[in-house]
Amino acid sequence: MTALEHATEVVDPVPGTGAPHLPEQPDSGPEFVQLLTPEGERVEHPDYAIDVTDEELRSLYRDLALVRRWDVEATALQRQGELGIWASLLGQEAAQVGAGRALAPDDMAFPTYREHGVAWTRGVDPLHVMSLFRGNDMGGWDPVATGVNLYTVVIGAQTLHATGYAMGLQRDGADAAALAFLGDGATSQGEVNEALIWAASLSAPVVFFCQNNQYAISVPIERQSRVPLYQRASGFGFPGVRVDGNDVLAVLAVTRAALARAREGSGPTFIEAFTYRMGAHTTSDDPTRYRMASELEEWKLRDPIARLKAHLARAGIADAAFFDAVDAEGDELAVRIRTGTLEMTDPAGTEIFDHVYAEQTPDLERQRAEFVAYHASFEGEK
Amino acid sequence: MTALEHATEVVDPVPGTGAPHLPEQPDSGPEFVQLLTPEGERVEHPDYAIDVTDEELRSLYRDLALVRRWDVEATALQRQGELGIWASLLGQEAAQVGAGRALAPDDMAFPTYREHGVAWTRGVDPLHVMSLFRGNDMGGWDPVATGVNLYTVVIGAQTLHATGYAMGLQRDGADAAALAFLGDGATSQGEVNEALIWAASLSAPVVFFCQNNQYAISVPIERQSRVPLYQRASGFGFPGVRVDGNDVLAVLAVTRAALARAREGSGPTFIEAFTYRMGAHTTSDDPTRYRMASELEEWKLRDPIARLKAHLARAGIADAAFFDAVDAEGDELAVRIRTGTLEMTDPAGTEIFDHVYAEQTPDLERQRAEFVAYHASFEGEK
Amino acid sequence: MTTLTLGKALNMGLRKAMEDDPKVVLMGEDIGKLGGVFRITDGLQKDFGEDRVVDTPLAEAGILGTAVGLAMRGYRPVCEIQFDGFVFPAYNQIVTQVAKIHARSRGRLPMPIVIRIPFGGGIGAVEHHSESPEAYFAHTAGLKVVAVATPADAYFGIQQAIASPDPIVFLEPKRRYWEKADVDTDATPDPLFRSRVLRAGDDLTLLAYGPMVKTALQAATAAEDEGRSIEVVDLRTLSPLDLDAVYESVRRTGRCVVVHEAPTTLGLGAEIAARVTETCFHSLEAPVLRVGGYDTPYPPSKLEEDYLPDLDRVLDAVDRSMGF
Amino acid sequence: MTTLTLGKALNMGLRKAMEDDPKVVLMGEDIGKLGGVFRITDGLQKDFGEDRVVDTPLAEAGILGTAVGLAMRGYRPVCEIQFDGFVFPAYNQIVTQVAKIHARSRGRLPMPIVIRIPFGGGIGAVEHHSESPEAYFAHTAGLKVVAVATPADAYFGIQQAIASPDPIVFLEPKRRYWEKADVDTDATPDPLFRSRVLRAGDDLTLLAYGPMVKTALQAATAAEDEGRSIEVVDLRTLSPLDLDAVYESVRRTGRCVVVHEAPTTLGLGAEIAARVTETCFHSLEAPVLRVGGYDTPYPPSKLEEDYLPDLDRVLDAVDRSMGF
Ligand SMILES: Cc1ncc(C[n+]2csc(CCOP(=O)(O)OP(=O)(O)O)c2C)c(N)n1
Ligand SMILES: Cc1ncc(C[n+]2csc(CCOP(=O)(O)OP(=O)(O)O)c2C)c(N)n1
Ligand SMILES: [Mg+2]
Ligand SMILES: [Mg+2]
Repeated sequence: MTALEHATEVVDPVPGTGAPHLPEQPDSGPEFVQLLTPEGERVEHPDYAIDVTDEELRSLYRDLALVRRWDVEATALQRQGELGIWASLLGQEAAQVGAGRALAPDDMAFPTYREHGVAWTRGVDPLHVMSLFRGNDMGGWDPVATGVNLYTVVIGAQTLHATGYAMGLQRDGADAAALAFLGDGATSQGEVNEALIWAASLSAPVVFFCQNNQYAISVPIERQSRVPLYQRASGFGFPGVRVDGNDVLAVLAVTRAALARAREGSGPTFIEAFTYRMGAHTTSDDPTRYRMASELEEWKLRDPIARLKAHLARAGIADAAFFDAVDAEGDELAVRIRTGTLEMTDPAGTEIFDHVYAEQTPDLERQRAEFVAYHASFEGEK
Repeated sequence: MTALEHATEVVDPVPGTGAPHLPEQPDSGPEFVQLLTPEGERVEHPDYAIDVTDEELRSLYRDLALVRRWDVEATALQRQGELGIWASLLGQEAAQVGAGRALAPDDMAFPTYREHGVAWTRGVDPLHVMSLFRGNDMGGWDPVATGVNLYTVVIGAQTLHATGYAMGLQRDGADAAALAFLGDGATSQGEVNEALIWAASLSAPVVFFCQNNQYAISVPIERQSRVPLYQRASGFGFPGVRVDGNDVLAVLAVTRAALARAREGSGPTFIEAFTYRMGAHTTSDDPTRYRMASELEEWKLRDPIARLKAHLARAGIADAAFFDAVDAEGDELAVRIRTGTLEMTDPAGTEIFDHVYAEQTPDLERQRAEFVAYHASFEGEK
Repeated sequence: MTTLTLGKALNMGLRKAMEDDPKVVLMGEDIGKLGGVFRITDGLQKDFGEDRVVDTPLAEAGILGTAVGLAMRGYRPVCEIQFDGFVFPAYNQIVTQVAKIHARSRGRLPMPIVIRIPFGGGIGAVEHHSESPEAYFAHTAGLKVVAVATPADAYFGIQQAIASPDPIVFLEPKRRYWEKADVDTDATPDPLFRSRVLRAGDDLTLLAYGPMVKTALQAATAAEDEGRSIEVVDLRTLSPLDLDAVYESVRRTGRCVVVHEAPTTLGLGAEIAARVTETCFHSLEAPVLRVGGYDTPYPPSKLEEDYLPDLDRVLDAVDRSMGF
Repeated sequence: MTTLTLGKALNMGLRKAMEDDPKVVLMGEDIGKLGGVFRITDGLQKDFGEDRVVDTPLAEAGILGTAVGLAMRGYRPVCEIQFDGFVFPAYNQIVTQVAKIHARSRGRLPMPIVIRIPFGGGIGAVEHHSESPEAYFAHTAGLKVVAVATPADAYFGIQQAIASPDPIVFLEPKRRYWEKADVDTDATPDPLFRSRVLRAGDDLTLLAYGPMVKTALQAATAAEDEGRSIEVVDLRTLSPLDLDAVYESVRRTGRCVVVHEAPTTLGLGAEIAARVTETCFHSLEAPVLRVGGYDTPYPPSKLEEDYLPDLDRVLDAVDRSMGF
């Protein structure tokens, strides 16, 4: 037997069989970090301890519940024609809130287009996210002030930005790190792999946070990788870890440790948050075409919010009044989001020209002037 | 201690220290496949046995010696202004001949710009390689007839071609595999990593043969990877193996096994052939700017040809008459290459237009006609 | 004669091409079970299997790079790029490999690869989903570039492109996917690399392609009300350009306007203006005018109506041309 | 006043920029100990350290993508692409990110990134080492594109580009790296985004940039012998174009020829022809003519003399223009 026969164990060794997609669902073992079971029971992990106060636990619950409420409202607004599209985070609240809450003030997050939960934990105004999906702008928040980069739609491109930002932190001697978000599908992009290579080569203080939500639109994870994604990292020379992405405590603990490691100068970490996209890819998508309803049902049993709620209730950390208050706050938030969205004024046409360059060009100045004159020529007609 | 602290051991943990480059030089252990020591002694490897006849051994020696002679002649021709540039294979003969000789007739090789040794083993006429470096064409051989794709200069691009070709073999039910060559520097290209991903995902019959010659022009391997390159593969879900690239027997054995595995339908393998670029990157390069002479001296002790010669002589497989005959054959080859190169006729100007498309366009037909008419207008003047 | 949407016509054309030639392989993201985000490949994986309709990993360079290898092995890959703005990760493979391998190999390695790209704006989408990258490809020697505007051209054009021995960037006007027209699937189609006069006229020659063809026709109709007779040409092929009919037309009309969504600077209009001027210099009564997108990134969707050439902007250019 | 080669002028300009602003970081393949394959960064890593002159992994997307992150952090990355033909792996980052982030962030994230590209042919190299990709960038809104032709412009231009708040593709005519001229390093340079009349003339306006400027000047001298007075303009900035002086010139001469190495179709000449014709329509006595590379891949080096515009082809175009 040659060394080549010691092939790594793969998820689905038969290519192209078209077998029904059954994401493997690890729920224990040291390779899978979990601190809160789907039933809401606290468990320990040999490598990850976490000290959280009751106050913190309630506040984590509040974040999870509010971002879900936001998501529901946004989906409704899209259905009513008030948004062009919406990318739902349903099911991924724990991964996003856990990762977002792990960030220190000086850290910088580099989201994809789905990290509303991260944006929320950093204080980004939800309306600044809504304006993007409404088509008013490409994200209304200030990336520098909030520590959240604007959403990046081209899959994976932001992982290199995060790595370069981390190189900047390094040069500044800053006690901070960059947190790059990416999806399971994104791991197949060349640029993402280059980001891993650069981060390793330059020992950059960046953490790659991959939400493996099992799908890239319709394509199941098995098409991107036959082995668990977190294993990718070791071949590049840095640690990878798989965490229960529906367990906000585990995500918080693992991400905190990785960010601390990065800030200390020990280089990058790759985190695979094992989770599930409970909704459609976006409001334009129809998941019934490519996945079975039963799969969703199974994952509902692992709901990230239900499990924290069960824990809080069972451990007496929160009572019905608390949950009612959070619900009420959610409804207020929803109203604010709805009203704010409906009240948004459309951008001025001249916006097209005004931010292309820091130093405006004569060409664009002329095109802008022509645009203004052209539109003025219709004024009388209205 | 968290799991993150179990970081993989890295080659050079201190970034940017600018320490003198000392490539690590493994020469034993199960992670490094070697069948012939630098001193020319046959050793066994637990996973790789090889049965070679004396005849085969002599013929391997002949290949090594002849490609080196070719390389010397080409370098000289470049110095004399007869080639635009030459990319020397000096020091990498065993890696290339070993890999090339492992190929079965129906297999297809996808070289970079340096695999003259592979081309040689497949019967490509050296003059068809010389014409490229002379600037007559972009490779004069027939890739289909020889089973050697044309050289690809854009780093790494050919690894995807090889993977796609392997997908074709799969669809054809062919008992064949693709062999993709790449350098250590190339492993940093996104496209190369995509090739690994595709090969794994589609279980394509392709073998990636990486000649780690320690440098990408001036940049040492540590900049590309902090961990041995062969380890990259396992994170993608298939085996990686490191072989002594200066040991033609080990390279032959490992590549044969990997190709057999691919043909059997067991998917890709990544081979790291640990070797050294004993010459300059190309004739345009000046390695004294970035590496120490002592390094080269050390590697000379591992010379791929000397070790096989020592083995053949010591084991009585070849005598002085044999070595003299090979030398003489080399000199004849050199004469043929020199004469053939000098006798090449320059390509006709209309070649610019004639192969852009399979179906010529009216635009180019017109440009071609204008070109011909324009040049005809000077005829009288000469 | 069947009534088909442009999207359905493409779907049927792809099916026909796959039936006709077992070497045709479709590759792309989400083109299998989902049938593509625009459903252009709907049902094809079910009927032709996963080896011929490949849901690829999420990597566009990978799609084009493996297509090169498949082509070397005798296959005819048809690659779907999900949206115009996502073709750029594949740009290196397209420009340095797909476009060059025929020349590099002096014809020994044909590259019959079709790159399908839904292009253009007007669908209310987010960034990168509404772009018009055709000039990047038309400037690249070794590629051919076509843009279809009607269901019939879609149905036949995709088959002709697949049958062609050269690499073709096949541009589909995504906002017209749902528009219907009669298609005679038994007709003999026009050649792929030929422009087509859609409407005769004497006062001005109006050129468009892809999504702007409909706009150009509407403009011609509107201009008729003002007593102006506009000749409308659907360019159809962007590389090579087929301008003989255009030259003939401009020699009669003396005026020419080109419309496209892509940014005006170095858009197709620039090349056409240069060629028409060079060829018809003495016939021109006005410079060739261009109506294109502004030289800015494609704006957020609330601004796309302001950005995109429309009926009024075309008519405005017609007025300006007539005013010379 | 010092005599400098163009390459040395760039080296000195880079050094000056690094001294003036500690945020300037050079990134690229082999730019450290080796000083770059053309030695443009020679000695800089030794003097400024590995944090400011970064020998990167071999990955162009990585170079540009991390440059974006560094720029977000307040740095001014200067990225060297080793040869023109190797910019394409970075194309996605350049076109979808570098060019768009200022607009995406409505000005909150400036991208002061310089992309240095040695471009053009004539050096007897193998495939991908002699290309002229400028039109791809000039068609991309959000980028600025300049091409230098002389040691003085190289010395000042690289500093001006680095100081600019916008992303700039900085094209260096590689075959002129070894050509010398006097440079007054204390002079006040012309603005970066301005074309320059190099030679006055009355009969025809000849435009060039980068490596073709020298050829254009030689053509003007040769034409003088035949009694023709040619005005030569070095465009210097390809995006934005600065054509006011050109319009003024063409209004006088009535004739215009544009020269570049890039394939003619959709090369810069197309845009310039369209604009000049639109702006100077009534002054033109001949169509704007273009002398460019053929619409083919750059050929093997034995054929590059046939491929590249040279003195004779420029004079031929001058003759044709005068013949109208
Ligand atoms: C380069 C590129 N190609 C294609 C797309 C279209 N696209 C948008 S989301 C998506 C799937 C992404 O999957 P994944 O990375 O798993 O993230 P998820 O959407 O599941 O969060 C695709 C293909 C894109 N945005 N960018
Ligand atoms: C995409 C691309 N970028 C840059 C180059 C320029 N270049 C040619 S060879 C080389 C180094 C390659 O190193 P490696 O992969 O280790 O192969 P080796 O030359 O050592 O055999 C570089 C940077 C190129 N050919 N292609
Ligand atoms: Mg996903
Ligand atoms: Mg190397």
